[in-house]
Amino acid sequence: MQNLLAPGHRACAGCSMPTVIRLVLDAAGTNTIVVSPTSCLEVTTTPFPESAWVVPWIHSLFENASAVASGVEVMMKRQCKDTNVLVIGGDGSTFDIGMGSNSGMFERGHKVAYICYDNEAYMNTGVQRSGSTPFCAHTTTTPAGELSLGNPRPKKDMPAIALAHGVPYVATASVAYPVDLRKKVERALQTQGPSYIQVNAPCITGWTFDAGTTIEIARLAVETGLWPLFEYVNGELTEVKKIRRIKLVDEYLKVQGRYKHLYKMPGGAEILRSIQDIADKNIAMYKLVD
Amino acid sequence: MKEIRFHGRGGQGAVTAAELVAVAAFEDKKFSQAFPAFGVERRGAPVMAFARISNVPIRIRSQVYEPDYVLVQDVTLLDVVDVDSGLKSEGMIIINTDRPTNQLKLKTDAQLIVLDATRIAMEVLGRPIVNTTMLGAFCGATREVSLGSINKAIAERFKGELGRKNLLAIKMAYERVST
Amino acid sequence: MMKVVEGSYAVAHAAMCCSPDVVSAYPITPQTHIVEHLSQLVADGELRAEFLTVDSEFSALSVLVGVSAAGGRSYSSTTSQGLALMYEVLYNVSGMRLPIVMTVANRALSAPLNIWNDQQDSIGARDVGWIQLYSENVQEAVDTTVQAYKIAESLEIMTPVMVCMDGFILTHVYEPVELLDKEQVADFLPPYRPTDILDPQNPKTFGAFADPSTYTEFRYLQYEAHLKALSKIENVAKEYAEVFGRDFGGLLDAYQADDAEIIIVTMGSVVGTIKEAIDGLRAEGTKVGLVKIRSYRPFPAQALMKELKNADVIAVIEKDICVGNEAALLTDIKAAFYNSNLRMPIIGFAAGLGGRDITIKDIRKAVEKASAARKGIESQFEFLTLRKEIL
Amino acid sequence: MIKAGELVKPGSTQITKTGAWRTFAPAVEHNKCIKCSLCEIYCPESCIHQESGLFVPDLAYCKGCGICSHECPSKAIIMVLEEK
Repeated sequence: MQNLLAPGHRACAGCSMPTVIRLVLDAAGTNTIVVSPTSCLEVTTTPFPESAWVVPWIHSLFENASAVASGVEVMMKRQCKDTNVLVIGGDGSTFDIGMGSNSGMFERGHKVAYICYDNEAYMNTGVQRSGSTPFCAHTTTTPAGELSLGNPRPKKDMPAIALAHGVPYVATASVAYPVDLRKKVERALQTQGPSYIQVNAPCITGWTFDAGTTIEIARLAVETGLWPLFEYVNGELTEVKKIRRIKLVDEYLKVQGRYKHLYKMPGGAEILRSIQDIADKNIAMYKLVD
Repeated sequence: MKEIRFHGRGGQGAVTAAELVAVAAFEDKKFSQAFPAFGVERRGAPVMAFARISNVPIRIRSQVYEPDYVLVQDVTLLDVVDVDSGLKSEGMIIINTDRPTNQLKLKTDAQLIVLDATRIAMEVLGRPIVNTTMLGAFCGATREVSLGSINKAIAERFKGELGRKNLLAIKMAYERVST
Repeated sequence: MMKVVEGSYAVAHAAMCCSPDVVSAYPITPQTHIVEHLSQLVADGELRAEFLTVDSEFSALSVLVGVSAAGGRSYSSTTSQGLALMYEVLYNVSGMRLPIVMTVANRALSAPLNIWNDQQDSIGARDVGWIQLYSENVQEAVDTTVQAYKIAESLEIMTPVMVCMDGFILTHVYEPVELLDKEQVADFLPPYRPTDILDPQNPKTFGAFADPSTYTEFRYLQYEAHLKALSKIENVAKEYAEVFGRDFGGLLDAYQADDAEIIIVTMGSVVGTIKEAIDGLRAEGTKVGLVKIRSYRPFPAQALMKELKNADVIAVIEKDICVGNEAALLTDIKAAFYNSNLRMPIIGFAAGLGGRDITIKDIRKAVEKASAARKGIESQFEFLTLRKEIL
Repeated sequence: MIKAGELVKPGSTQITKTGAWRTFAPAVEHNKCIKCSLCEIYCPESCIHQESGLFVPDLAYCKGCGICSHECPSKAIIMVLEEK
């Protein structure tokens, strides 16, 4: 495996994000330029005067990575360079603040592969809710309390938004499935036009789970049906990762601190059942089980 | 320096008329300036544009308050706008109308020229767009810009058949006010 | 060749002559004509550039971040709310030392909504690290566009430039303009050759984050680049004058200022009207002069002091208001003079806000007040034309 | 030394030895290793490398997160409290 992300970066011990980046870069290779929004990724990999990035990398702002990448892509095309242009950003910039510039980049059809490492909250600022935060997860701005069972809204369906723009390659992936992730990055980079890959990326600090279990948590998200692995090419569902033995969401939820209130508080059991409903719906919709 | 104010309705080409005067004056080796009274007016609303012609470079950028000439492209504007406001008494106002002059209720002592530019425009262009026709009248009545230069400006702005028709409309208006 | 054209066309034509790789644009009045003309120039094959229609002004400038970092020359244009929406990117561009050139078609800010000219938009962005050059007429906006690239891209400066021109008054005026010759511009303006670009052959990290141990030095270097720009702006203007035969001043320009007792200081298109007013006042025996500020950032404090030192009184007329204090240029001039031995009264006027016309009569009023201030300042700042009846 | 305003060189975080963050260190029992390379793939620190066919963590950078140990299908890596 090529090491295109150098060690010495400042990500938390047990963070999945560097692994996601390593896998993405391994698939993309050195002829690649990466644009990143403000994020954990940015502050942990580029503390001046150091950088963990072995490929050219640029950070501008929180909400403009897609626009910056559009500019880079146009310049590559203009110079007849066949260089991969990637955005690698978190869910906050992808789902929320960067939505306008993402929409513009998608709609203008730039050949940019957008990789969202989705840790389901604003982790860089201390675990605040984002549009990606799942139903009833605890964050520091959707805390559990007498009148609250955590985030009251379901997770925003970002792949559907990308699909609605006519993005020709849209996929979900998981840090726990490196072969699948790499393959999807390769396909995204072969796509003539924009592509979007949303990678489940557990955050040890924000989700609170036992040290060493990062990848297992990500695997459980897939195995419970809460994070279906799919691929859309030109708007058609072309591939779904089947689950050999489906697990109950309980296995995934009970090992994470962000859901622990659901096991203690009145009304929690009902919420747990509706989270199971979300998984069941995914299982049916994507035919996750043969 | 001569200052001109154009009154029209949005879509009637008052701004284009001002621009064409500036282009023609420059063609006559004079300095010129043209600009709209910038607004958010839409098609049909009263609009204004201004032009200046001078033998020396023009520096002033304020609007025209005491014009030497006023061109009114639509007589109905007289009911809603003080078209002769600030018009110099030795100046001239040219109005597109078929109303008798005694019904125009102007306050100015300046010379009044009327012509039915709409009729000319309808005859020649087949549309009631009078801005170029009015330029013919302006040219004939004031001689501030030469007919040749106006024609050149028109030919550059409107190509082909449309340009030819506009030139004809200008010529008709020019002759009407000149005689 | 001199031609009567619209200001927006002239500036679009000038931008074209600078051969940008990419133009990005989001429509906003009164900037629209500039980018419309540019898109037509691209459509007609006269400008071989990529023209991107983006989702917002924020994205318009962000796209150029990518272009510039990838080694391209870029251009955009905006105004008012659009400039405000770019605010975050403005800091980012200057901090990353990307030599982007952007025309600001100066316009008032909402609320209340107003599309007409004043300069509150760019004045509000005076501290973002961009060089700001203001234009007196269309020709100056044209010439300054070319100069702006030369200043911005010189390796000791590497700082973005806003070319400010009054919205409508200059963008929508038709007047005689010497349109530039593309080859002549190419001779004057060397191709953009940055030392570092986004390049897989030589990978570099752009936009790393700097903690308290290094951030200050980044800002110091920007501050230093602006100091260097003071002479660069002068030199480029001189060089331009030699090649193109036109000179609108470097950091500033003066009119009838040598023996003037009262000197007006201002920026932008009102300069012309003030010159007219000065000629009238001079004919009546009032010794009035004008100093036009071309470069507002970097602020030409030394040059100003030199130009204003013999005046009895200084009257600043500007199209902005810093609510809560006074107006920007007034404060800057007073600040520049405080530690000098110059002690003439300096008074200021906010004028032309939201497109209010500034007439020769208004200028005369300001001069009268300035003249009276010689005997003692009554008010050091006021609104020049205030309709008290609707207050 | 890189001066302020200069661009950062690729991979330069390597000057920072994040191994100091560690409480537990991975210990590899190479005889149990099935060479699946999952430890190398999953390591967030890019610090497990093959050396003469053996997977070895670079303790200069290893933060001791334990992912390699947890994911090792043959339980060849155990986390041990480090004496410092």
